[in-house]
Amino acid sequence: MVQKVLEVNELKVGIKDEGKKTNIVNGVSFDLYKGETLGIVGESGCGKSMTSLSLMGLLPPGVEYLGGDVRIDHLHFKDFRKKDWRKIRGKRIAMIFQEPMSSLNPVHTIGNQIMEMVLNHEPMKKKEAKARALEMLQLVGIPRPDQVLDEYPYQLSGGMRQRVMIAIALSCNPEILIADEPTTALDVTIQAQILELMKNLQDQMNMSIILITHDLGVVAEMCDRVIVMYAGEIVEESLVVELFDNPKHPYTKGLLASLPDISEQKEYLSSIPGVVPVYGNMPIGCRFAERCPQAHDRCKETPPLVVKESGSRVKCWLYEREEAEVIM
Amino acid sequence: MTSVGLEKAVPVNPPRRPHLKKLWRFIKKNPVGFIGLILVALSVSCALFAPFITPFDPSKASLSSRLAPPSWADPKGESAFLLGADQVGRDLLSRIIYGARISLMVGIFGVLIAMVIGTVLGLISGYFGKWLDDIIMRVADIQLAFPFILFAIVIMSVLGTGIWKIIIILGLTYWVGFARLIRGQVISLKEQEYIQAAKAIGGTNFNIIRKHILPNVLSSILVLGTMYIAEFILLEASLTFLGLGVDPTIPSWGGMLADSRNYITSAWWTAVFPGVAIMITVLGFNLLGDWLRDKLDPNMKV
Amino acid sequence: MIAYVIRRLLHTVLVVLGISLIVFFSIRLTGDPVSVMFAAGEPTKEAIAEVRSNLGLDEPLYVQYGIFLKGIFTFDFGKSFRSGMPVMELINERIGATLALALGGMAVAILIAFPVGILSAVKRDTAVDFFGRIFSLLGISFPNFWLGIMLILVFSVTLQWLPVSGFEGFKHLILPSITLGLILSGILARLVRSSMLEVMNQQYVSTAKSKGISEWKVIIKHAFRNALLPTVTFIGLQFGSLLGGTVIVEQIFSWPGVGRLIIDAINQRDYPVIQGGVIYLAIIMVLVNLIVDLSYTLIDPRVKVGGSKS
Amino acid sequence: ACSGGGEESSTNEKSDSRENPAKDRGNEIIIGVSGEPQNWDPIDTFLLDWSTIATSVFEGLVDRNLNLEIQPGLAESWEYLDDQTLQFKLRQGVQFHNGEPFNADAVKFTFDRLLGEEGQKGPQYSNYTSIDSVEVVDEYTATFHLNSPDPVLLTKLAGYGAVIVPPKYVQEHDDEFFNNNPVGTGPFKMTGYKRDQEIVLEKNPDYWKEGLPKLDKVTFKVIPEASTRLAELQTGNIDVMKRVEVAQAETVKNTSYLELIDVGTPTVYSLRFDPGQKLMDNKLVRQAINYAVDKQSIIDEILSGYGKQISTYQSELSFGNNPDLEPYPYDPEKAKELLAEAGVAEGTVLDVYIPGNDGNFKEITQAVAFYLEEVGLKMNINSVDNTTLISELIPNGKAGHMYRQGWGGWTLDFDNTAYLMYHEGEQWNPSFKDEKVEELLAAQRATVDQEERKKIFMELTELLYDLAPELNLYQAVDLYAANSRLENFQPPHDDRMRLEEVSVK
Amino acid sequence: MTEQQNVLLKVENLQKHFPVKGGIFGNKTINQVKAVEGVSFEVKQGETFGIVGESGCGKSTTGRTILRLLEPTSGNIYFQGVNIAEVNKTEMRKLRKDIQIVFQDPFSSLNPRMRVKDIIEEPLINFDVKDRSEREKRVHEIAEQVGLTVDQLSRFPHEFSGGQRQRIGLARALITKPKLIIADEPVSALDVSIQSQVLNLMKDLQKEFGLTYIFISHDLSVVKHLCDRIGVMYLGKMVEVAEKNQMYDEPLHPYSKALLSAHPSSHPLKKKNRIILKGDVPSPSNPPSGCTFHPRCSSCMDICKTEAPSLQTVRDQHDVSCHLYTEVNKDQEYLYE
Ligand SMILES: Nc1ncnc2c1ncn2[C@@H]1O[C@H](COP(=O)(O)OP(=O)(O)OP(=O)(O)O)[C@@H](O)[C@H]1O
Ligand SMILES: Nc1ncnc2c1ncn2[C@@H]1O[C@H](COP(=O)(O)OP(=O)(O)OP(=O)(O)O)[C@@H](O)[C@H]1O
Ligand SMILES: [Mg+2]
Ligand SMILES: [Mg+2]
Ligand code: NI
Repeated sequence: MVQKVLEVNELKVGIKDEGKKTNIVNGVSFDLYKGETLGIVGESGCGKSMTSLSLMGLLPPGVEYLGGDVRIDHLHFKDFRKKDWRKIRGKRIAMIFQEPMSSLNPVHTIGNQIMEMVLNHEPMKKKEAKARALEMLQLVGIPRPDQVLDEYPYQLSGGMRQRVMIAIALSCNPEILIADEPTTALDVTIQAQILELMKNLQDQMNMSIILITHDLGVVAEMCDRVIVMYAGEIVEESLVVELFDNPKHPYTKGLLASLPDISEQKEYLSSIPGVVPVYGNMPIGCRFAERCPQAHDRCKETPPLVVKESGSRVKCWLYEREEAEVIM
Repeated sequence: MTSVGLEKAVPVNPPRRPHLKKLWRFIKKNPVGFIGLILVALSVSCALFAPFITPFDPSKASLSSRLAPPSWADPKGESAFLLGADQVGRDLLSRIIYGARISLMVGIFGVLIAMVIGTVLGLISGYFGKWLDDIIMRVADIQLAFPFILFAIVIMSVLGTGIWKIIIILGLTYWVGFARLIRGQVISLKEQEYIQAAKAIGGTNFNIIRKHILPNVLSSILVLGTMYIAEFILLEASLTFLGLGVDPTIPSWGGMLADSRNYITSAWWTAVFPGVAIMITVLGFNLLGDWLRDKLDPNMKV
Repeated sequence: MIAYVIRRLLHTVLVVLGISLIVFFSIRLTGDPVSVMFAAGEPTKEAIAEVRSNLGLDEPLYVQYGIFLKGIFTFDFGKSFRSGMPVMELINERIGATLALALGGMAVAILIAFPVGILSAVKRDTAVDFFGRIFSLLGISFPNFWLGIMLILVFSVTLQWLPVSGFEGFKHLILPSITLGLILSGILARLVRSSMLEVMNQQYVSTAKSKGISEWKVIIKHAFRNALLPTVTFIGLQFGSLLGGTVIVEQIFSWPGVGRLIIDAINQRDYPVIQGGVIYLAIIMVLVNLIVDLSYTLIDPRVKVGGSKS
Repeated sequence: ACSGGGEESSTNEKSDSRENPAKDRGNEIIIGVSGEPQNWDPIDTFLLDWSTIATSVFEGLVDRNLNLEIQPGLAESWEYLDDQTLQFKLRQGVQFHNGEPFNADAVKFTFDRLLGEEGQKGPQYSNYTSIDSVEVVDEYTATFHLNSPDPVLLTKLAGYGAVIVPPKYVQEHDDEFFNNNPVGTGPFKMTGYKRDQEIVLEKNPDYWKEGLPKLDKVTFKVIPEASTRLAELQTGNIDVMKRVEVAQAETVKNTSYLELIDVGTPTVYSLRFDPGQKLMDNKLVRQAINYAVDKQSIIDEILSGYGKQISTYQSELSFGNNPDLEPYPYDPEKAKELLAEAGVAEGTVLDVYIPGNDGNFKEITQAVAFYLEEVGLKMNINSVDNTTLISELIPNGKAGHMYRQGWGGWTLDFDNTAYLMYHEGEQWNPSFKDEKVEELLAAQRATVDQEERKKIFMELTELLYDLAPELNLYQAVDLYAANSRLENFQPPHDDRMRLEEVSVK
Repeated sequence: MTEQQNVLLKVENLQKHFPVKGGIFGNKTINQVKAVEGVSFEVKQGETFGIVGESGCGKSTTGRTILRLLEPTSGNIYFQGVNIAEVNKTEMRKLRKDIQIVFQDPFSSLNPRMRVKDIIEEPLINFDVKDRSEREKRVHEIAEQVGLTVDQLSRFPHEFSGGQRQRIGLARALITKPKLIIADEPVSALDVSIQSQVLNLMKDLQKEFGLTYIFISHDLSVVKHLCDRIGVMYLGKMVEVAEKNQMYDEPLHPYSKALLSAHPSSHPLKKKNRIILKGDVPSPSNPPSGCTFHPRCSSCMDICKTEAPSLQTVRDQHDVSCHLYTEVNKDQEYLYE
């Protein structure tokens, strides 16, 4: 079996307001294997970013861990202390963010920002670090890298900045790269460049990628396995081809159907009625039930996450009977 | 940013709580704002209810009780005044209570004048830009570079003296702060799509400013206003210190403080209690302003 | 860049012209210097008229203004009615004291405000934040003369740690600087706090944290550096007006600064000194602002000359 | 000296008995003053601040001693050759600080300068216009030729403008240099001057008075704020504090190593009426106000007794003061009667203008307001910028019904005050007019016979007493505080500090 | 769509340059951002004209210039025969009744401090519908049509989701019964599940009101879904205009080809051969010489570096601006594949 590099168990993240807890990520469990690309898709606000940030201990102020545990290699994070995170950040897990425009510090040079990462984790002289930075810039295909080293982020285009972010993230050879919507802010032609680059680098470095996106097209291009999230929960997990060919959860189905297809022509797109429920006012039971065309009485109870023989999982009462094993 | 907005989409219906509990929640969440509120409320109620709560007539001078110490600190036990008496034998407590009127008046009306002038000019400058902006900003520069005290003397010799003149002086000096703040905000607001949209649906400039721009700069105007109120109260004191204050019979904190500066060692109460009154109010308004800013607009720059 | 500087200097000229007009005509509304000179003695009407004409005050206003204007461009503001000294020399004599006080006040303000502001922002909504903010506001809650006198009473008279007043050595600078600095620090700390809060929410702070570097390094190197920009603007503006004189602090501490020179001149209606002083200060203020704007380019590489972000 | 009041504080125990912090300073003293003139040229100034310091540097032909008596200065003697000719015999062997000899040429030069182009730029010139020319008779004899008889000339020659300056020095250097580096014949020479900070005087070893001065060095520190000045005194950084505020008197008295010294001054304070205003043109109203106010209480309470009642607008030090006139007694009933007689309605409002920077007077005005309220008059107090008040409001009759005016009468002769205050058309007299007063004013100027003049002044003061052109409040008492290490320090009545006799323990 | 359809809007050689000010007085234009550099196209009554292109290529500027929210630098814009570019401000204000715009960002395009009903009502006030009840009636009508309920009308924008906000924006645009709506990326900020709701709504409304749309987007699949004809913009220029299917099946311009191929596939197994373009979009203030696309173009010829091609009809209803299709090269059939 392939090596497991990350194990997330019943992760709960939320806000505490005068003792009242609101879960933003509500018991998410998944594994990540060496060398694979795991996609996480879902609508805006469903908790994708919070999930990924919680894997790095970067939750924004006010948002806290409320339960669960994370295993990275043999490190076990249970009480999520600040110090522990610092050991893995950058070295084991690296991250790139959605906004290439604002993820680089505007007042430091590109070179310094890469070197900072290197120097922090490896006992190196400044000169060596600089050489490494240059190397990284070359690796991510930045033209005239020696000049770019001394330039500031504002002097680069969005695509180039995202490459720099990738360079920073990869400069210490992390085992896991979390990419939170790395191309959403970019143009299609640039997106194509970046995705291509990430694929190539993954092959070279044999790392695992968690790719967060809301673009099913990107998932189709990039991922091996996909997790679909809805309102803070995983509703479906399966291999990518399986997901597109044979989606199981009604939400996944609706999502795929509402996508305009460049190769097909429909007069109307099918759409999922209603809106995503809000935290603090979550429906009891299945969170998708209000919008689900196949909802029935049982949906008033929280459905189990059913693991199917193909290895895929789905959280819906419709699949209860086929269950092989019920977790939870 | 999208998700944050969405979060508010459905109104949450909290179970009806008793008011006290709500208050407690507010206090726990905003201790700073609460303290500010209490302090401001204290001085505002002094100002409003002065005639009902003062133990003595604040302008009733009596040379025999000149500089009588606070009753609790009087070794002879003769003093009838809780906080002592001032240089002409008036009850300090009563004067401090009445002083709230003048100090708040200076603060509030001064700020109103500055606010109105600054807002109008700032809106014009920011919205129309070009030469209007240039002119208004140069005038602002000139105003800034012109020494405040000279300005005060000039205004006073042209208009005469009195509390309203001080208010006018403060208003005419401090409009610049409002104008600059608002100009900056308008310039960035102008780029907002809803302003473009307002144009696209045929709005006239006046309507766009009135309906779309003004309401959106209001919160920062308010915040700056509270801070200026605090500053104006202190400025009134400084003006009195420099001999440009109000009629000394009118009880104003600044005046009391400035006039008692030589008594700090011999009759400390004349200098300390008005100082405390100023501190409480100024601190109150500053805390209130701080809280308002955090509440209304976390990105506001001073 | 050069064009920008020249443009700003031209603005300065406009501002200076505006101020010259206002100063010139407005002080003439407020009383007559010769009457002031004759506050004692034998001020017969003839004597007053004589002195007026000797001082050139009986010329038509436009002629006087013309002379003044010409003076501005040759940096010759005439001679003080009171001391007979060239105005420029009077100002130059004092600019050192003024500068020392302004720098001292700024230094105190920064020393207090930066740590308090940063801590307040980092520990937002905790007790540290609460007390930090109250503390920084205390400084602006007292009139400056009151604060100054109190400081003297406590530190000089009672404790005898520091000299009372005067402009002699470093020790003399401490109390006035604290008086000024406390007042400034309140506003500055508040500004630092709010810009820190803003910056701490930026993505690049998360990026920095994701590199695994220590929290304080993130705060200082990444967050604070970016929060500096609005702070520098404020410091610049304040510095400009500090040079313009903090009359009251100067008076309390017998500090021979420009502010006192001008207020004395105002009290004496010493026209040349008022006019010259105000213009001089206006120029300094505009120049300081220009320098502040130019310094943005050092702090924030995004800023092109002209103060706008690219 | 004749102190103006000041009840001796009954207790001699001092609550603050710290050790004298200034005890080791040596044979020099430091004096804290509130201001300095910025210009040491005697003809350019009228400031008391000038005289406080420059009296030690410059000397005139005649001099006033600490008791204000006229005595020989640089002139050993003088005599009136006729009403318009005055001859001086000069002291011999006197040198200016720069070594220049003092002689009749210097006298002539001084007055030519004062009356010439240079002098006409300053305010002193107008005091001496009765001098037509100065004639050098021989090296040590100078004769003054006058245009008209001037009864107060000798007094004036003891004034600032008439101090003798060194001719060569002044001619060799430009005006600006002399402004900053004064040279005279006085007991001290100025060796250091930092504008608005400090003035250093050092002993003039060649001073003509044997054995004087006793001090080696005197430093004046400029400390405008009274609280700061007191703090400097308490901490021993200065030995003498000029202008102690009444409010501070207690603190000084309570400090073991400090002494409070009070001295009566020629300066008088009043709230002057503007008879150009309705109401104030009525003598009854003016008198009523004088009756209505309890001046003694004000002096006792607000000034802690450091002040003295006056009957007319002059001090007891002034030539022309009428000792027989009793100040208006405090009689509110009488005041009410008079007001009723004048038909003044209850609650009539009077506009009062006072300078905002005089804390004491603010309190006094409020007390006055309190007394007037008792008789049915209301006061609307306008506290304004002092300079605006004196240079704009008062001369133009825009200072309301009453305004504060303080007047020193520097010649110590009622002529100066009375002429400027009551002669029609003067700068300080916007509207007072009385035929009889004009007559008497002219008459006293026409003679140099002091007895004659005195008689005229007695008549004039009686007349003015009745006309009551002002609410006369008090003659000021100056408070000085000195470190107890000083010996022989006697504060001047007129701000002109005499330091040659001062020494330290 | 048939030939006889009336042309509703005709844009001729539209240019919009943003001056970059400089000089001593700040009034000298030292440089220009050529955001729109000679764009021409026609929009017919009732059709949906799509404009696609990368960020910064001038799509929004084109849209806003048509509404005169930005003053055009030069060129003509005929709307129903009236040249919008030349009318004065008051007339323009009236014309805005007929041309409306829907913005990309549903969050910043609604005034956060106004109630929804006031937002929707505002155009009526601007266009002098004096009667209050009349206005209210129309607000209710239009709200219903875009799928908002009456009780939602008294809420504030922040209480709505993105999709709902876009509905509010549409309602505001529609209430004056305009003929033309410029939709500037109306769905790019929305989630897919919401996006489809809005797209469907737009289609419905078009049918109901006989609307004409100019639909600006960078999402090729959305454009394909909604539009009848499509223009591809690159660096301020229209490089290709064609009927939808032609554009998607046989794009002519090398840039269009790259753009289409870069679009992510809709199925993991349908991965296609990508043309990955080199480099970034050049800056419009300093565009490359000749054909502005030449530095990134794989079929770049010598002429492309010096001479700018013009938009020419090379096929029925298919215009392209590329030297590959000028006379010289026209016979090279292979280009058409
Ligand atoms: N700092 C915060 N404090 C409180 N709640 C937050 C905070 N940041 C995000 N949330 C809430 O957490 C929920 C999940 O947010 P998250 O950013 O993980 O969504 P997402 O799936 O990444 O969405 P998107 O596609 O828009 O990035 C949202 O409902 C959001 O309102
Ligand atoms: N007000 C303006 N001042 C100066 N330049 C501008 C202005 N507005 C737009 N530009 C520039 O004009 C060019 C075209 O901008 P435009 O907004 O039209 O692009 P777009 O195609 O709509 O891009 P996007 O897809 O990002 O919305 C850009 O380079 C932009 O920087
Ligand atoms: Mg996210
Ligand atoms: Mg756009
Ligand atoms: Ni005596």
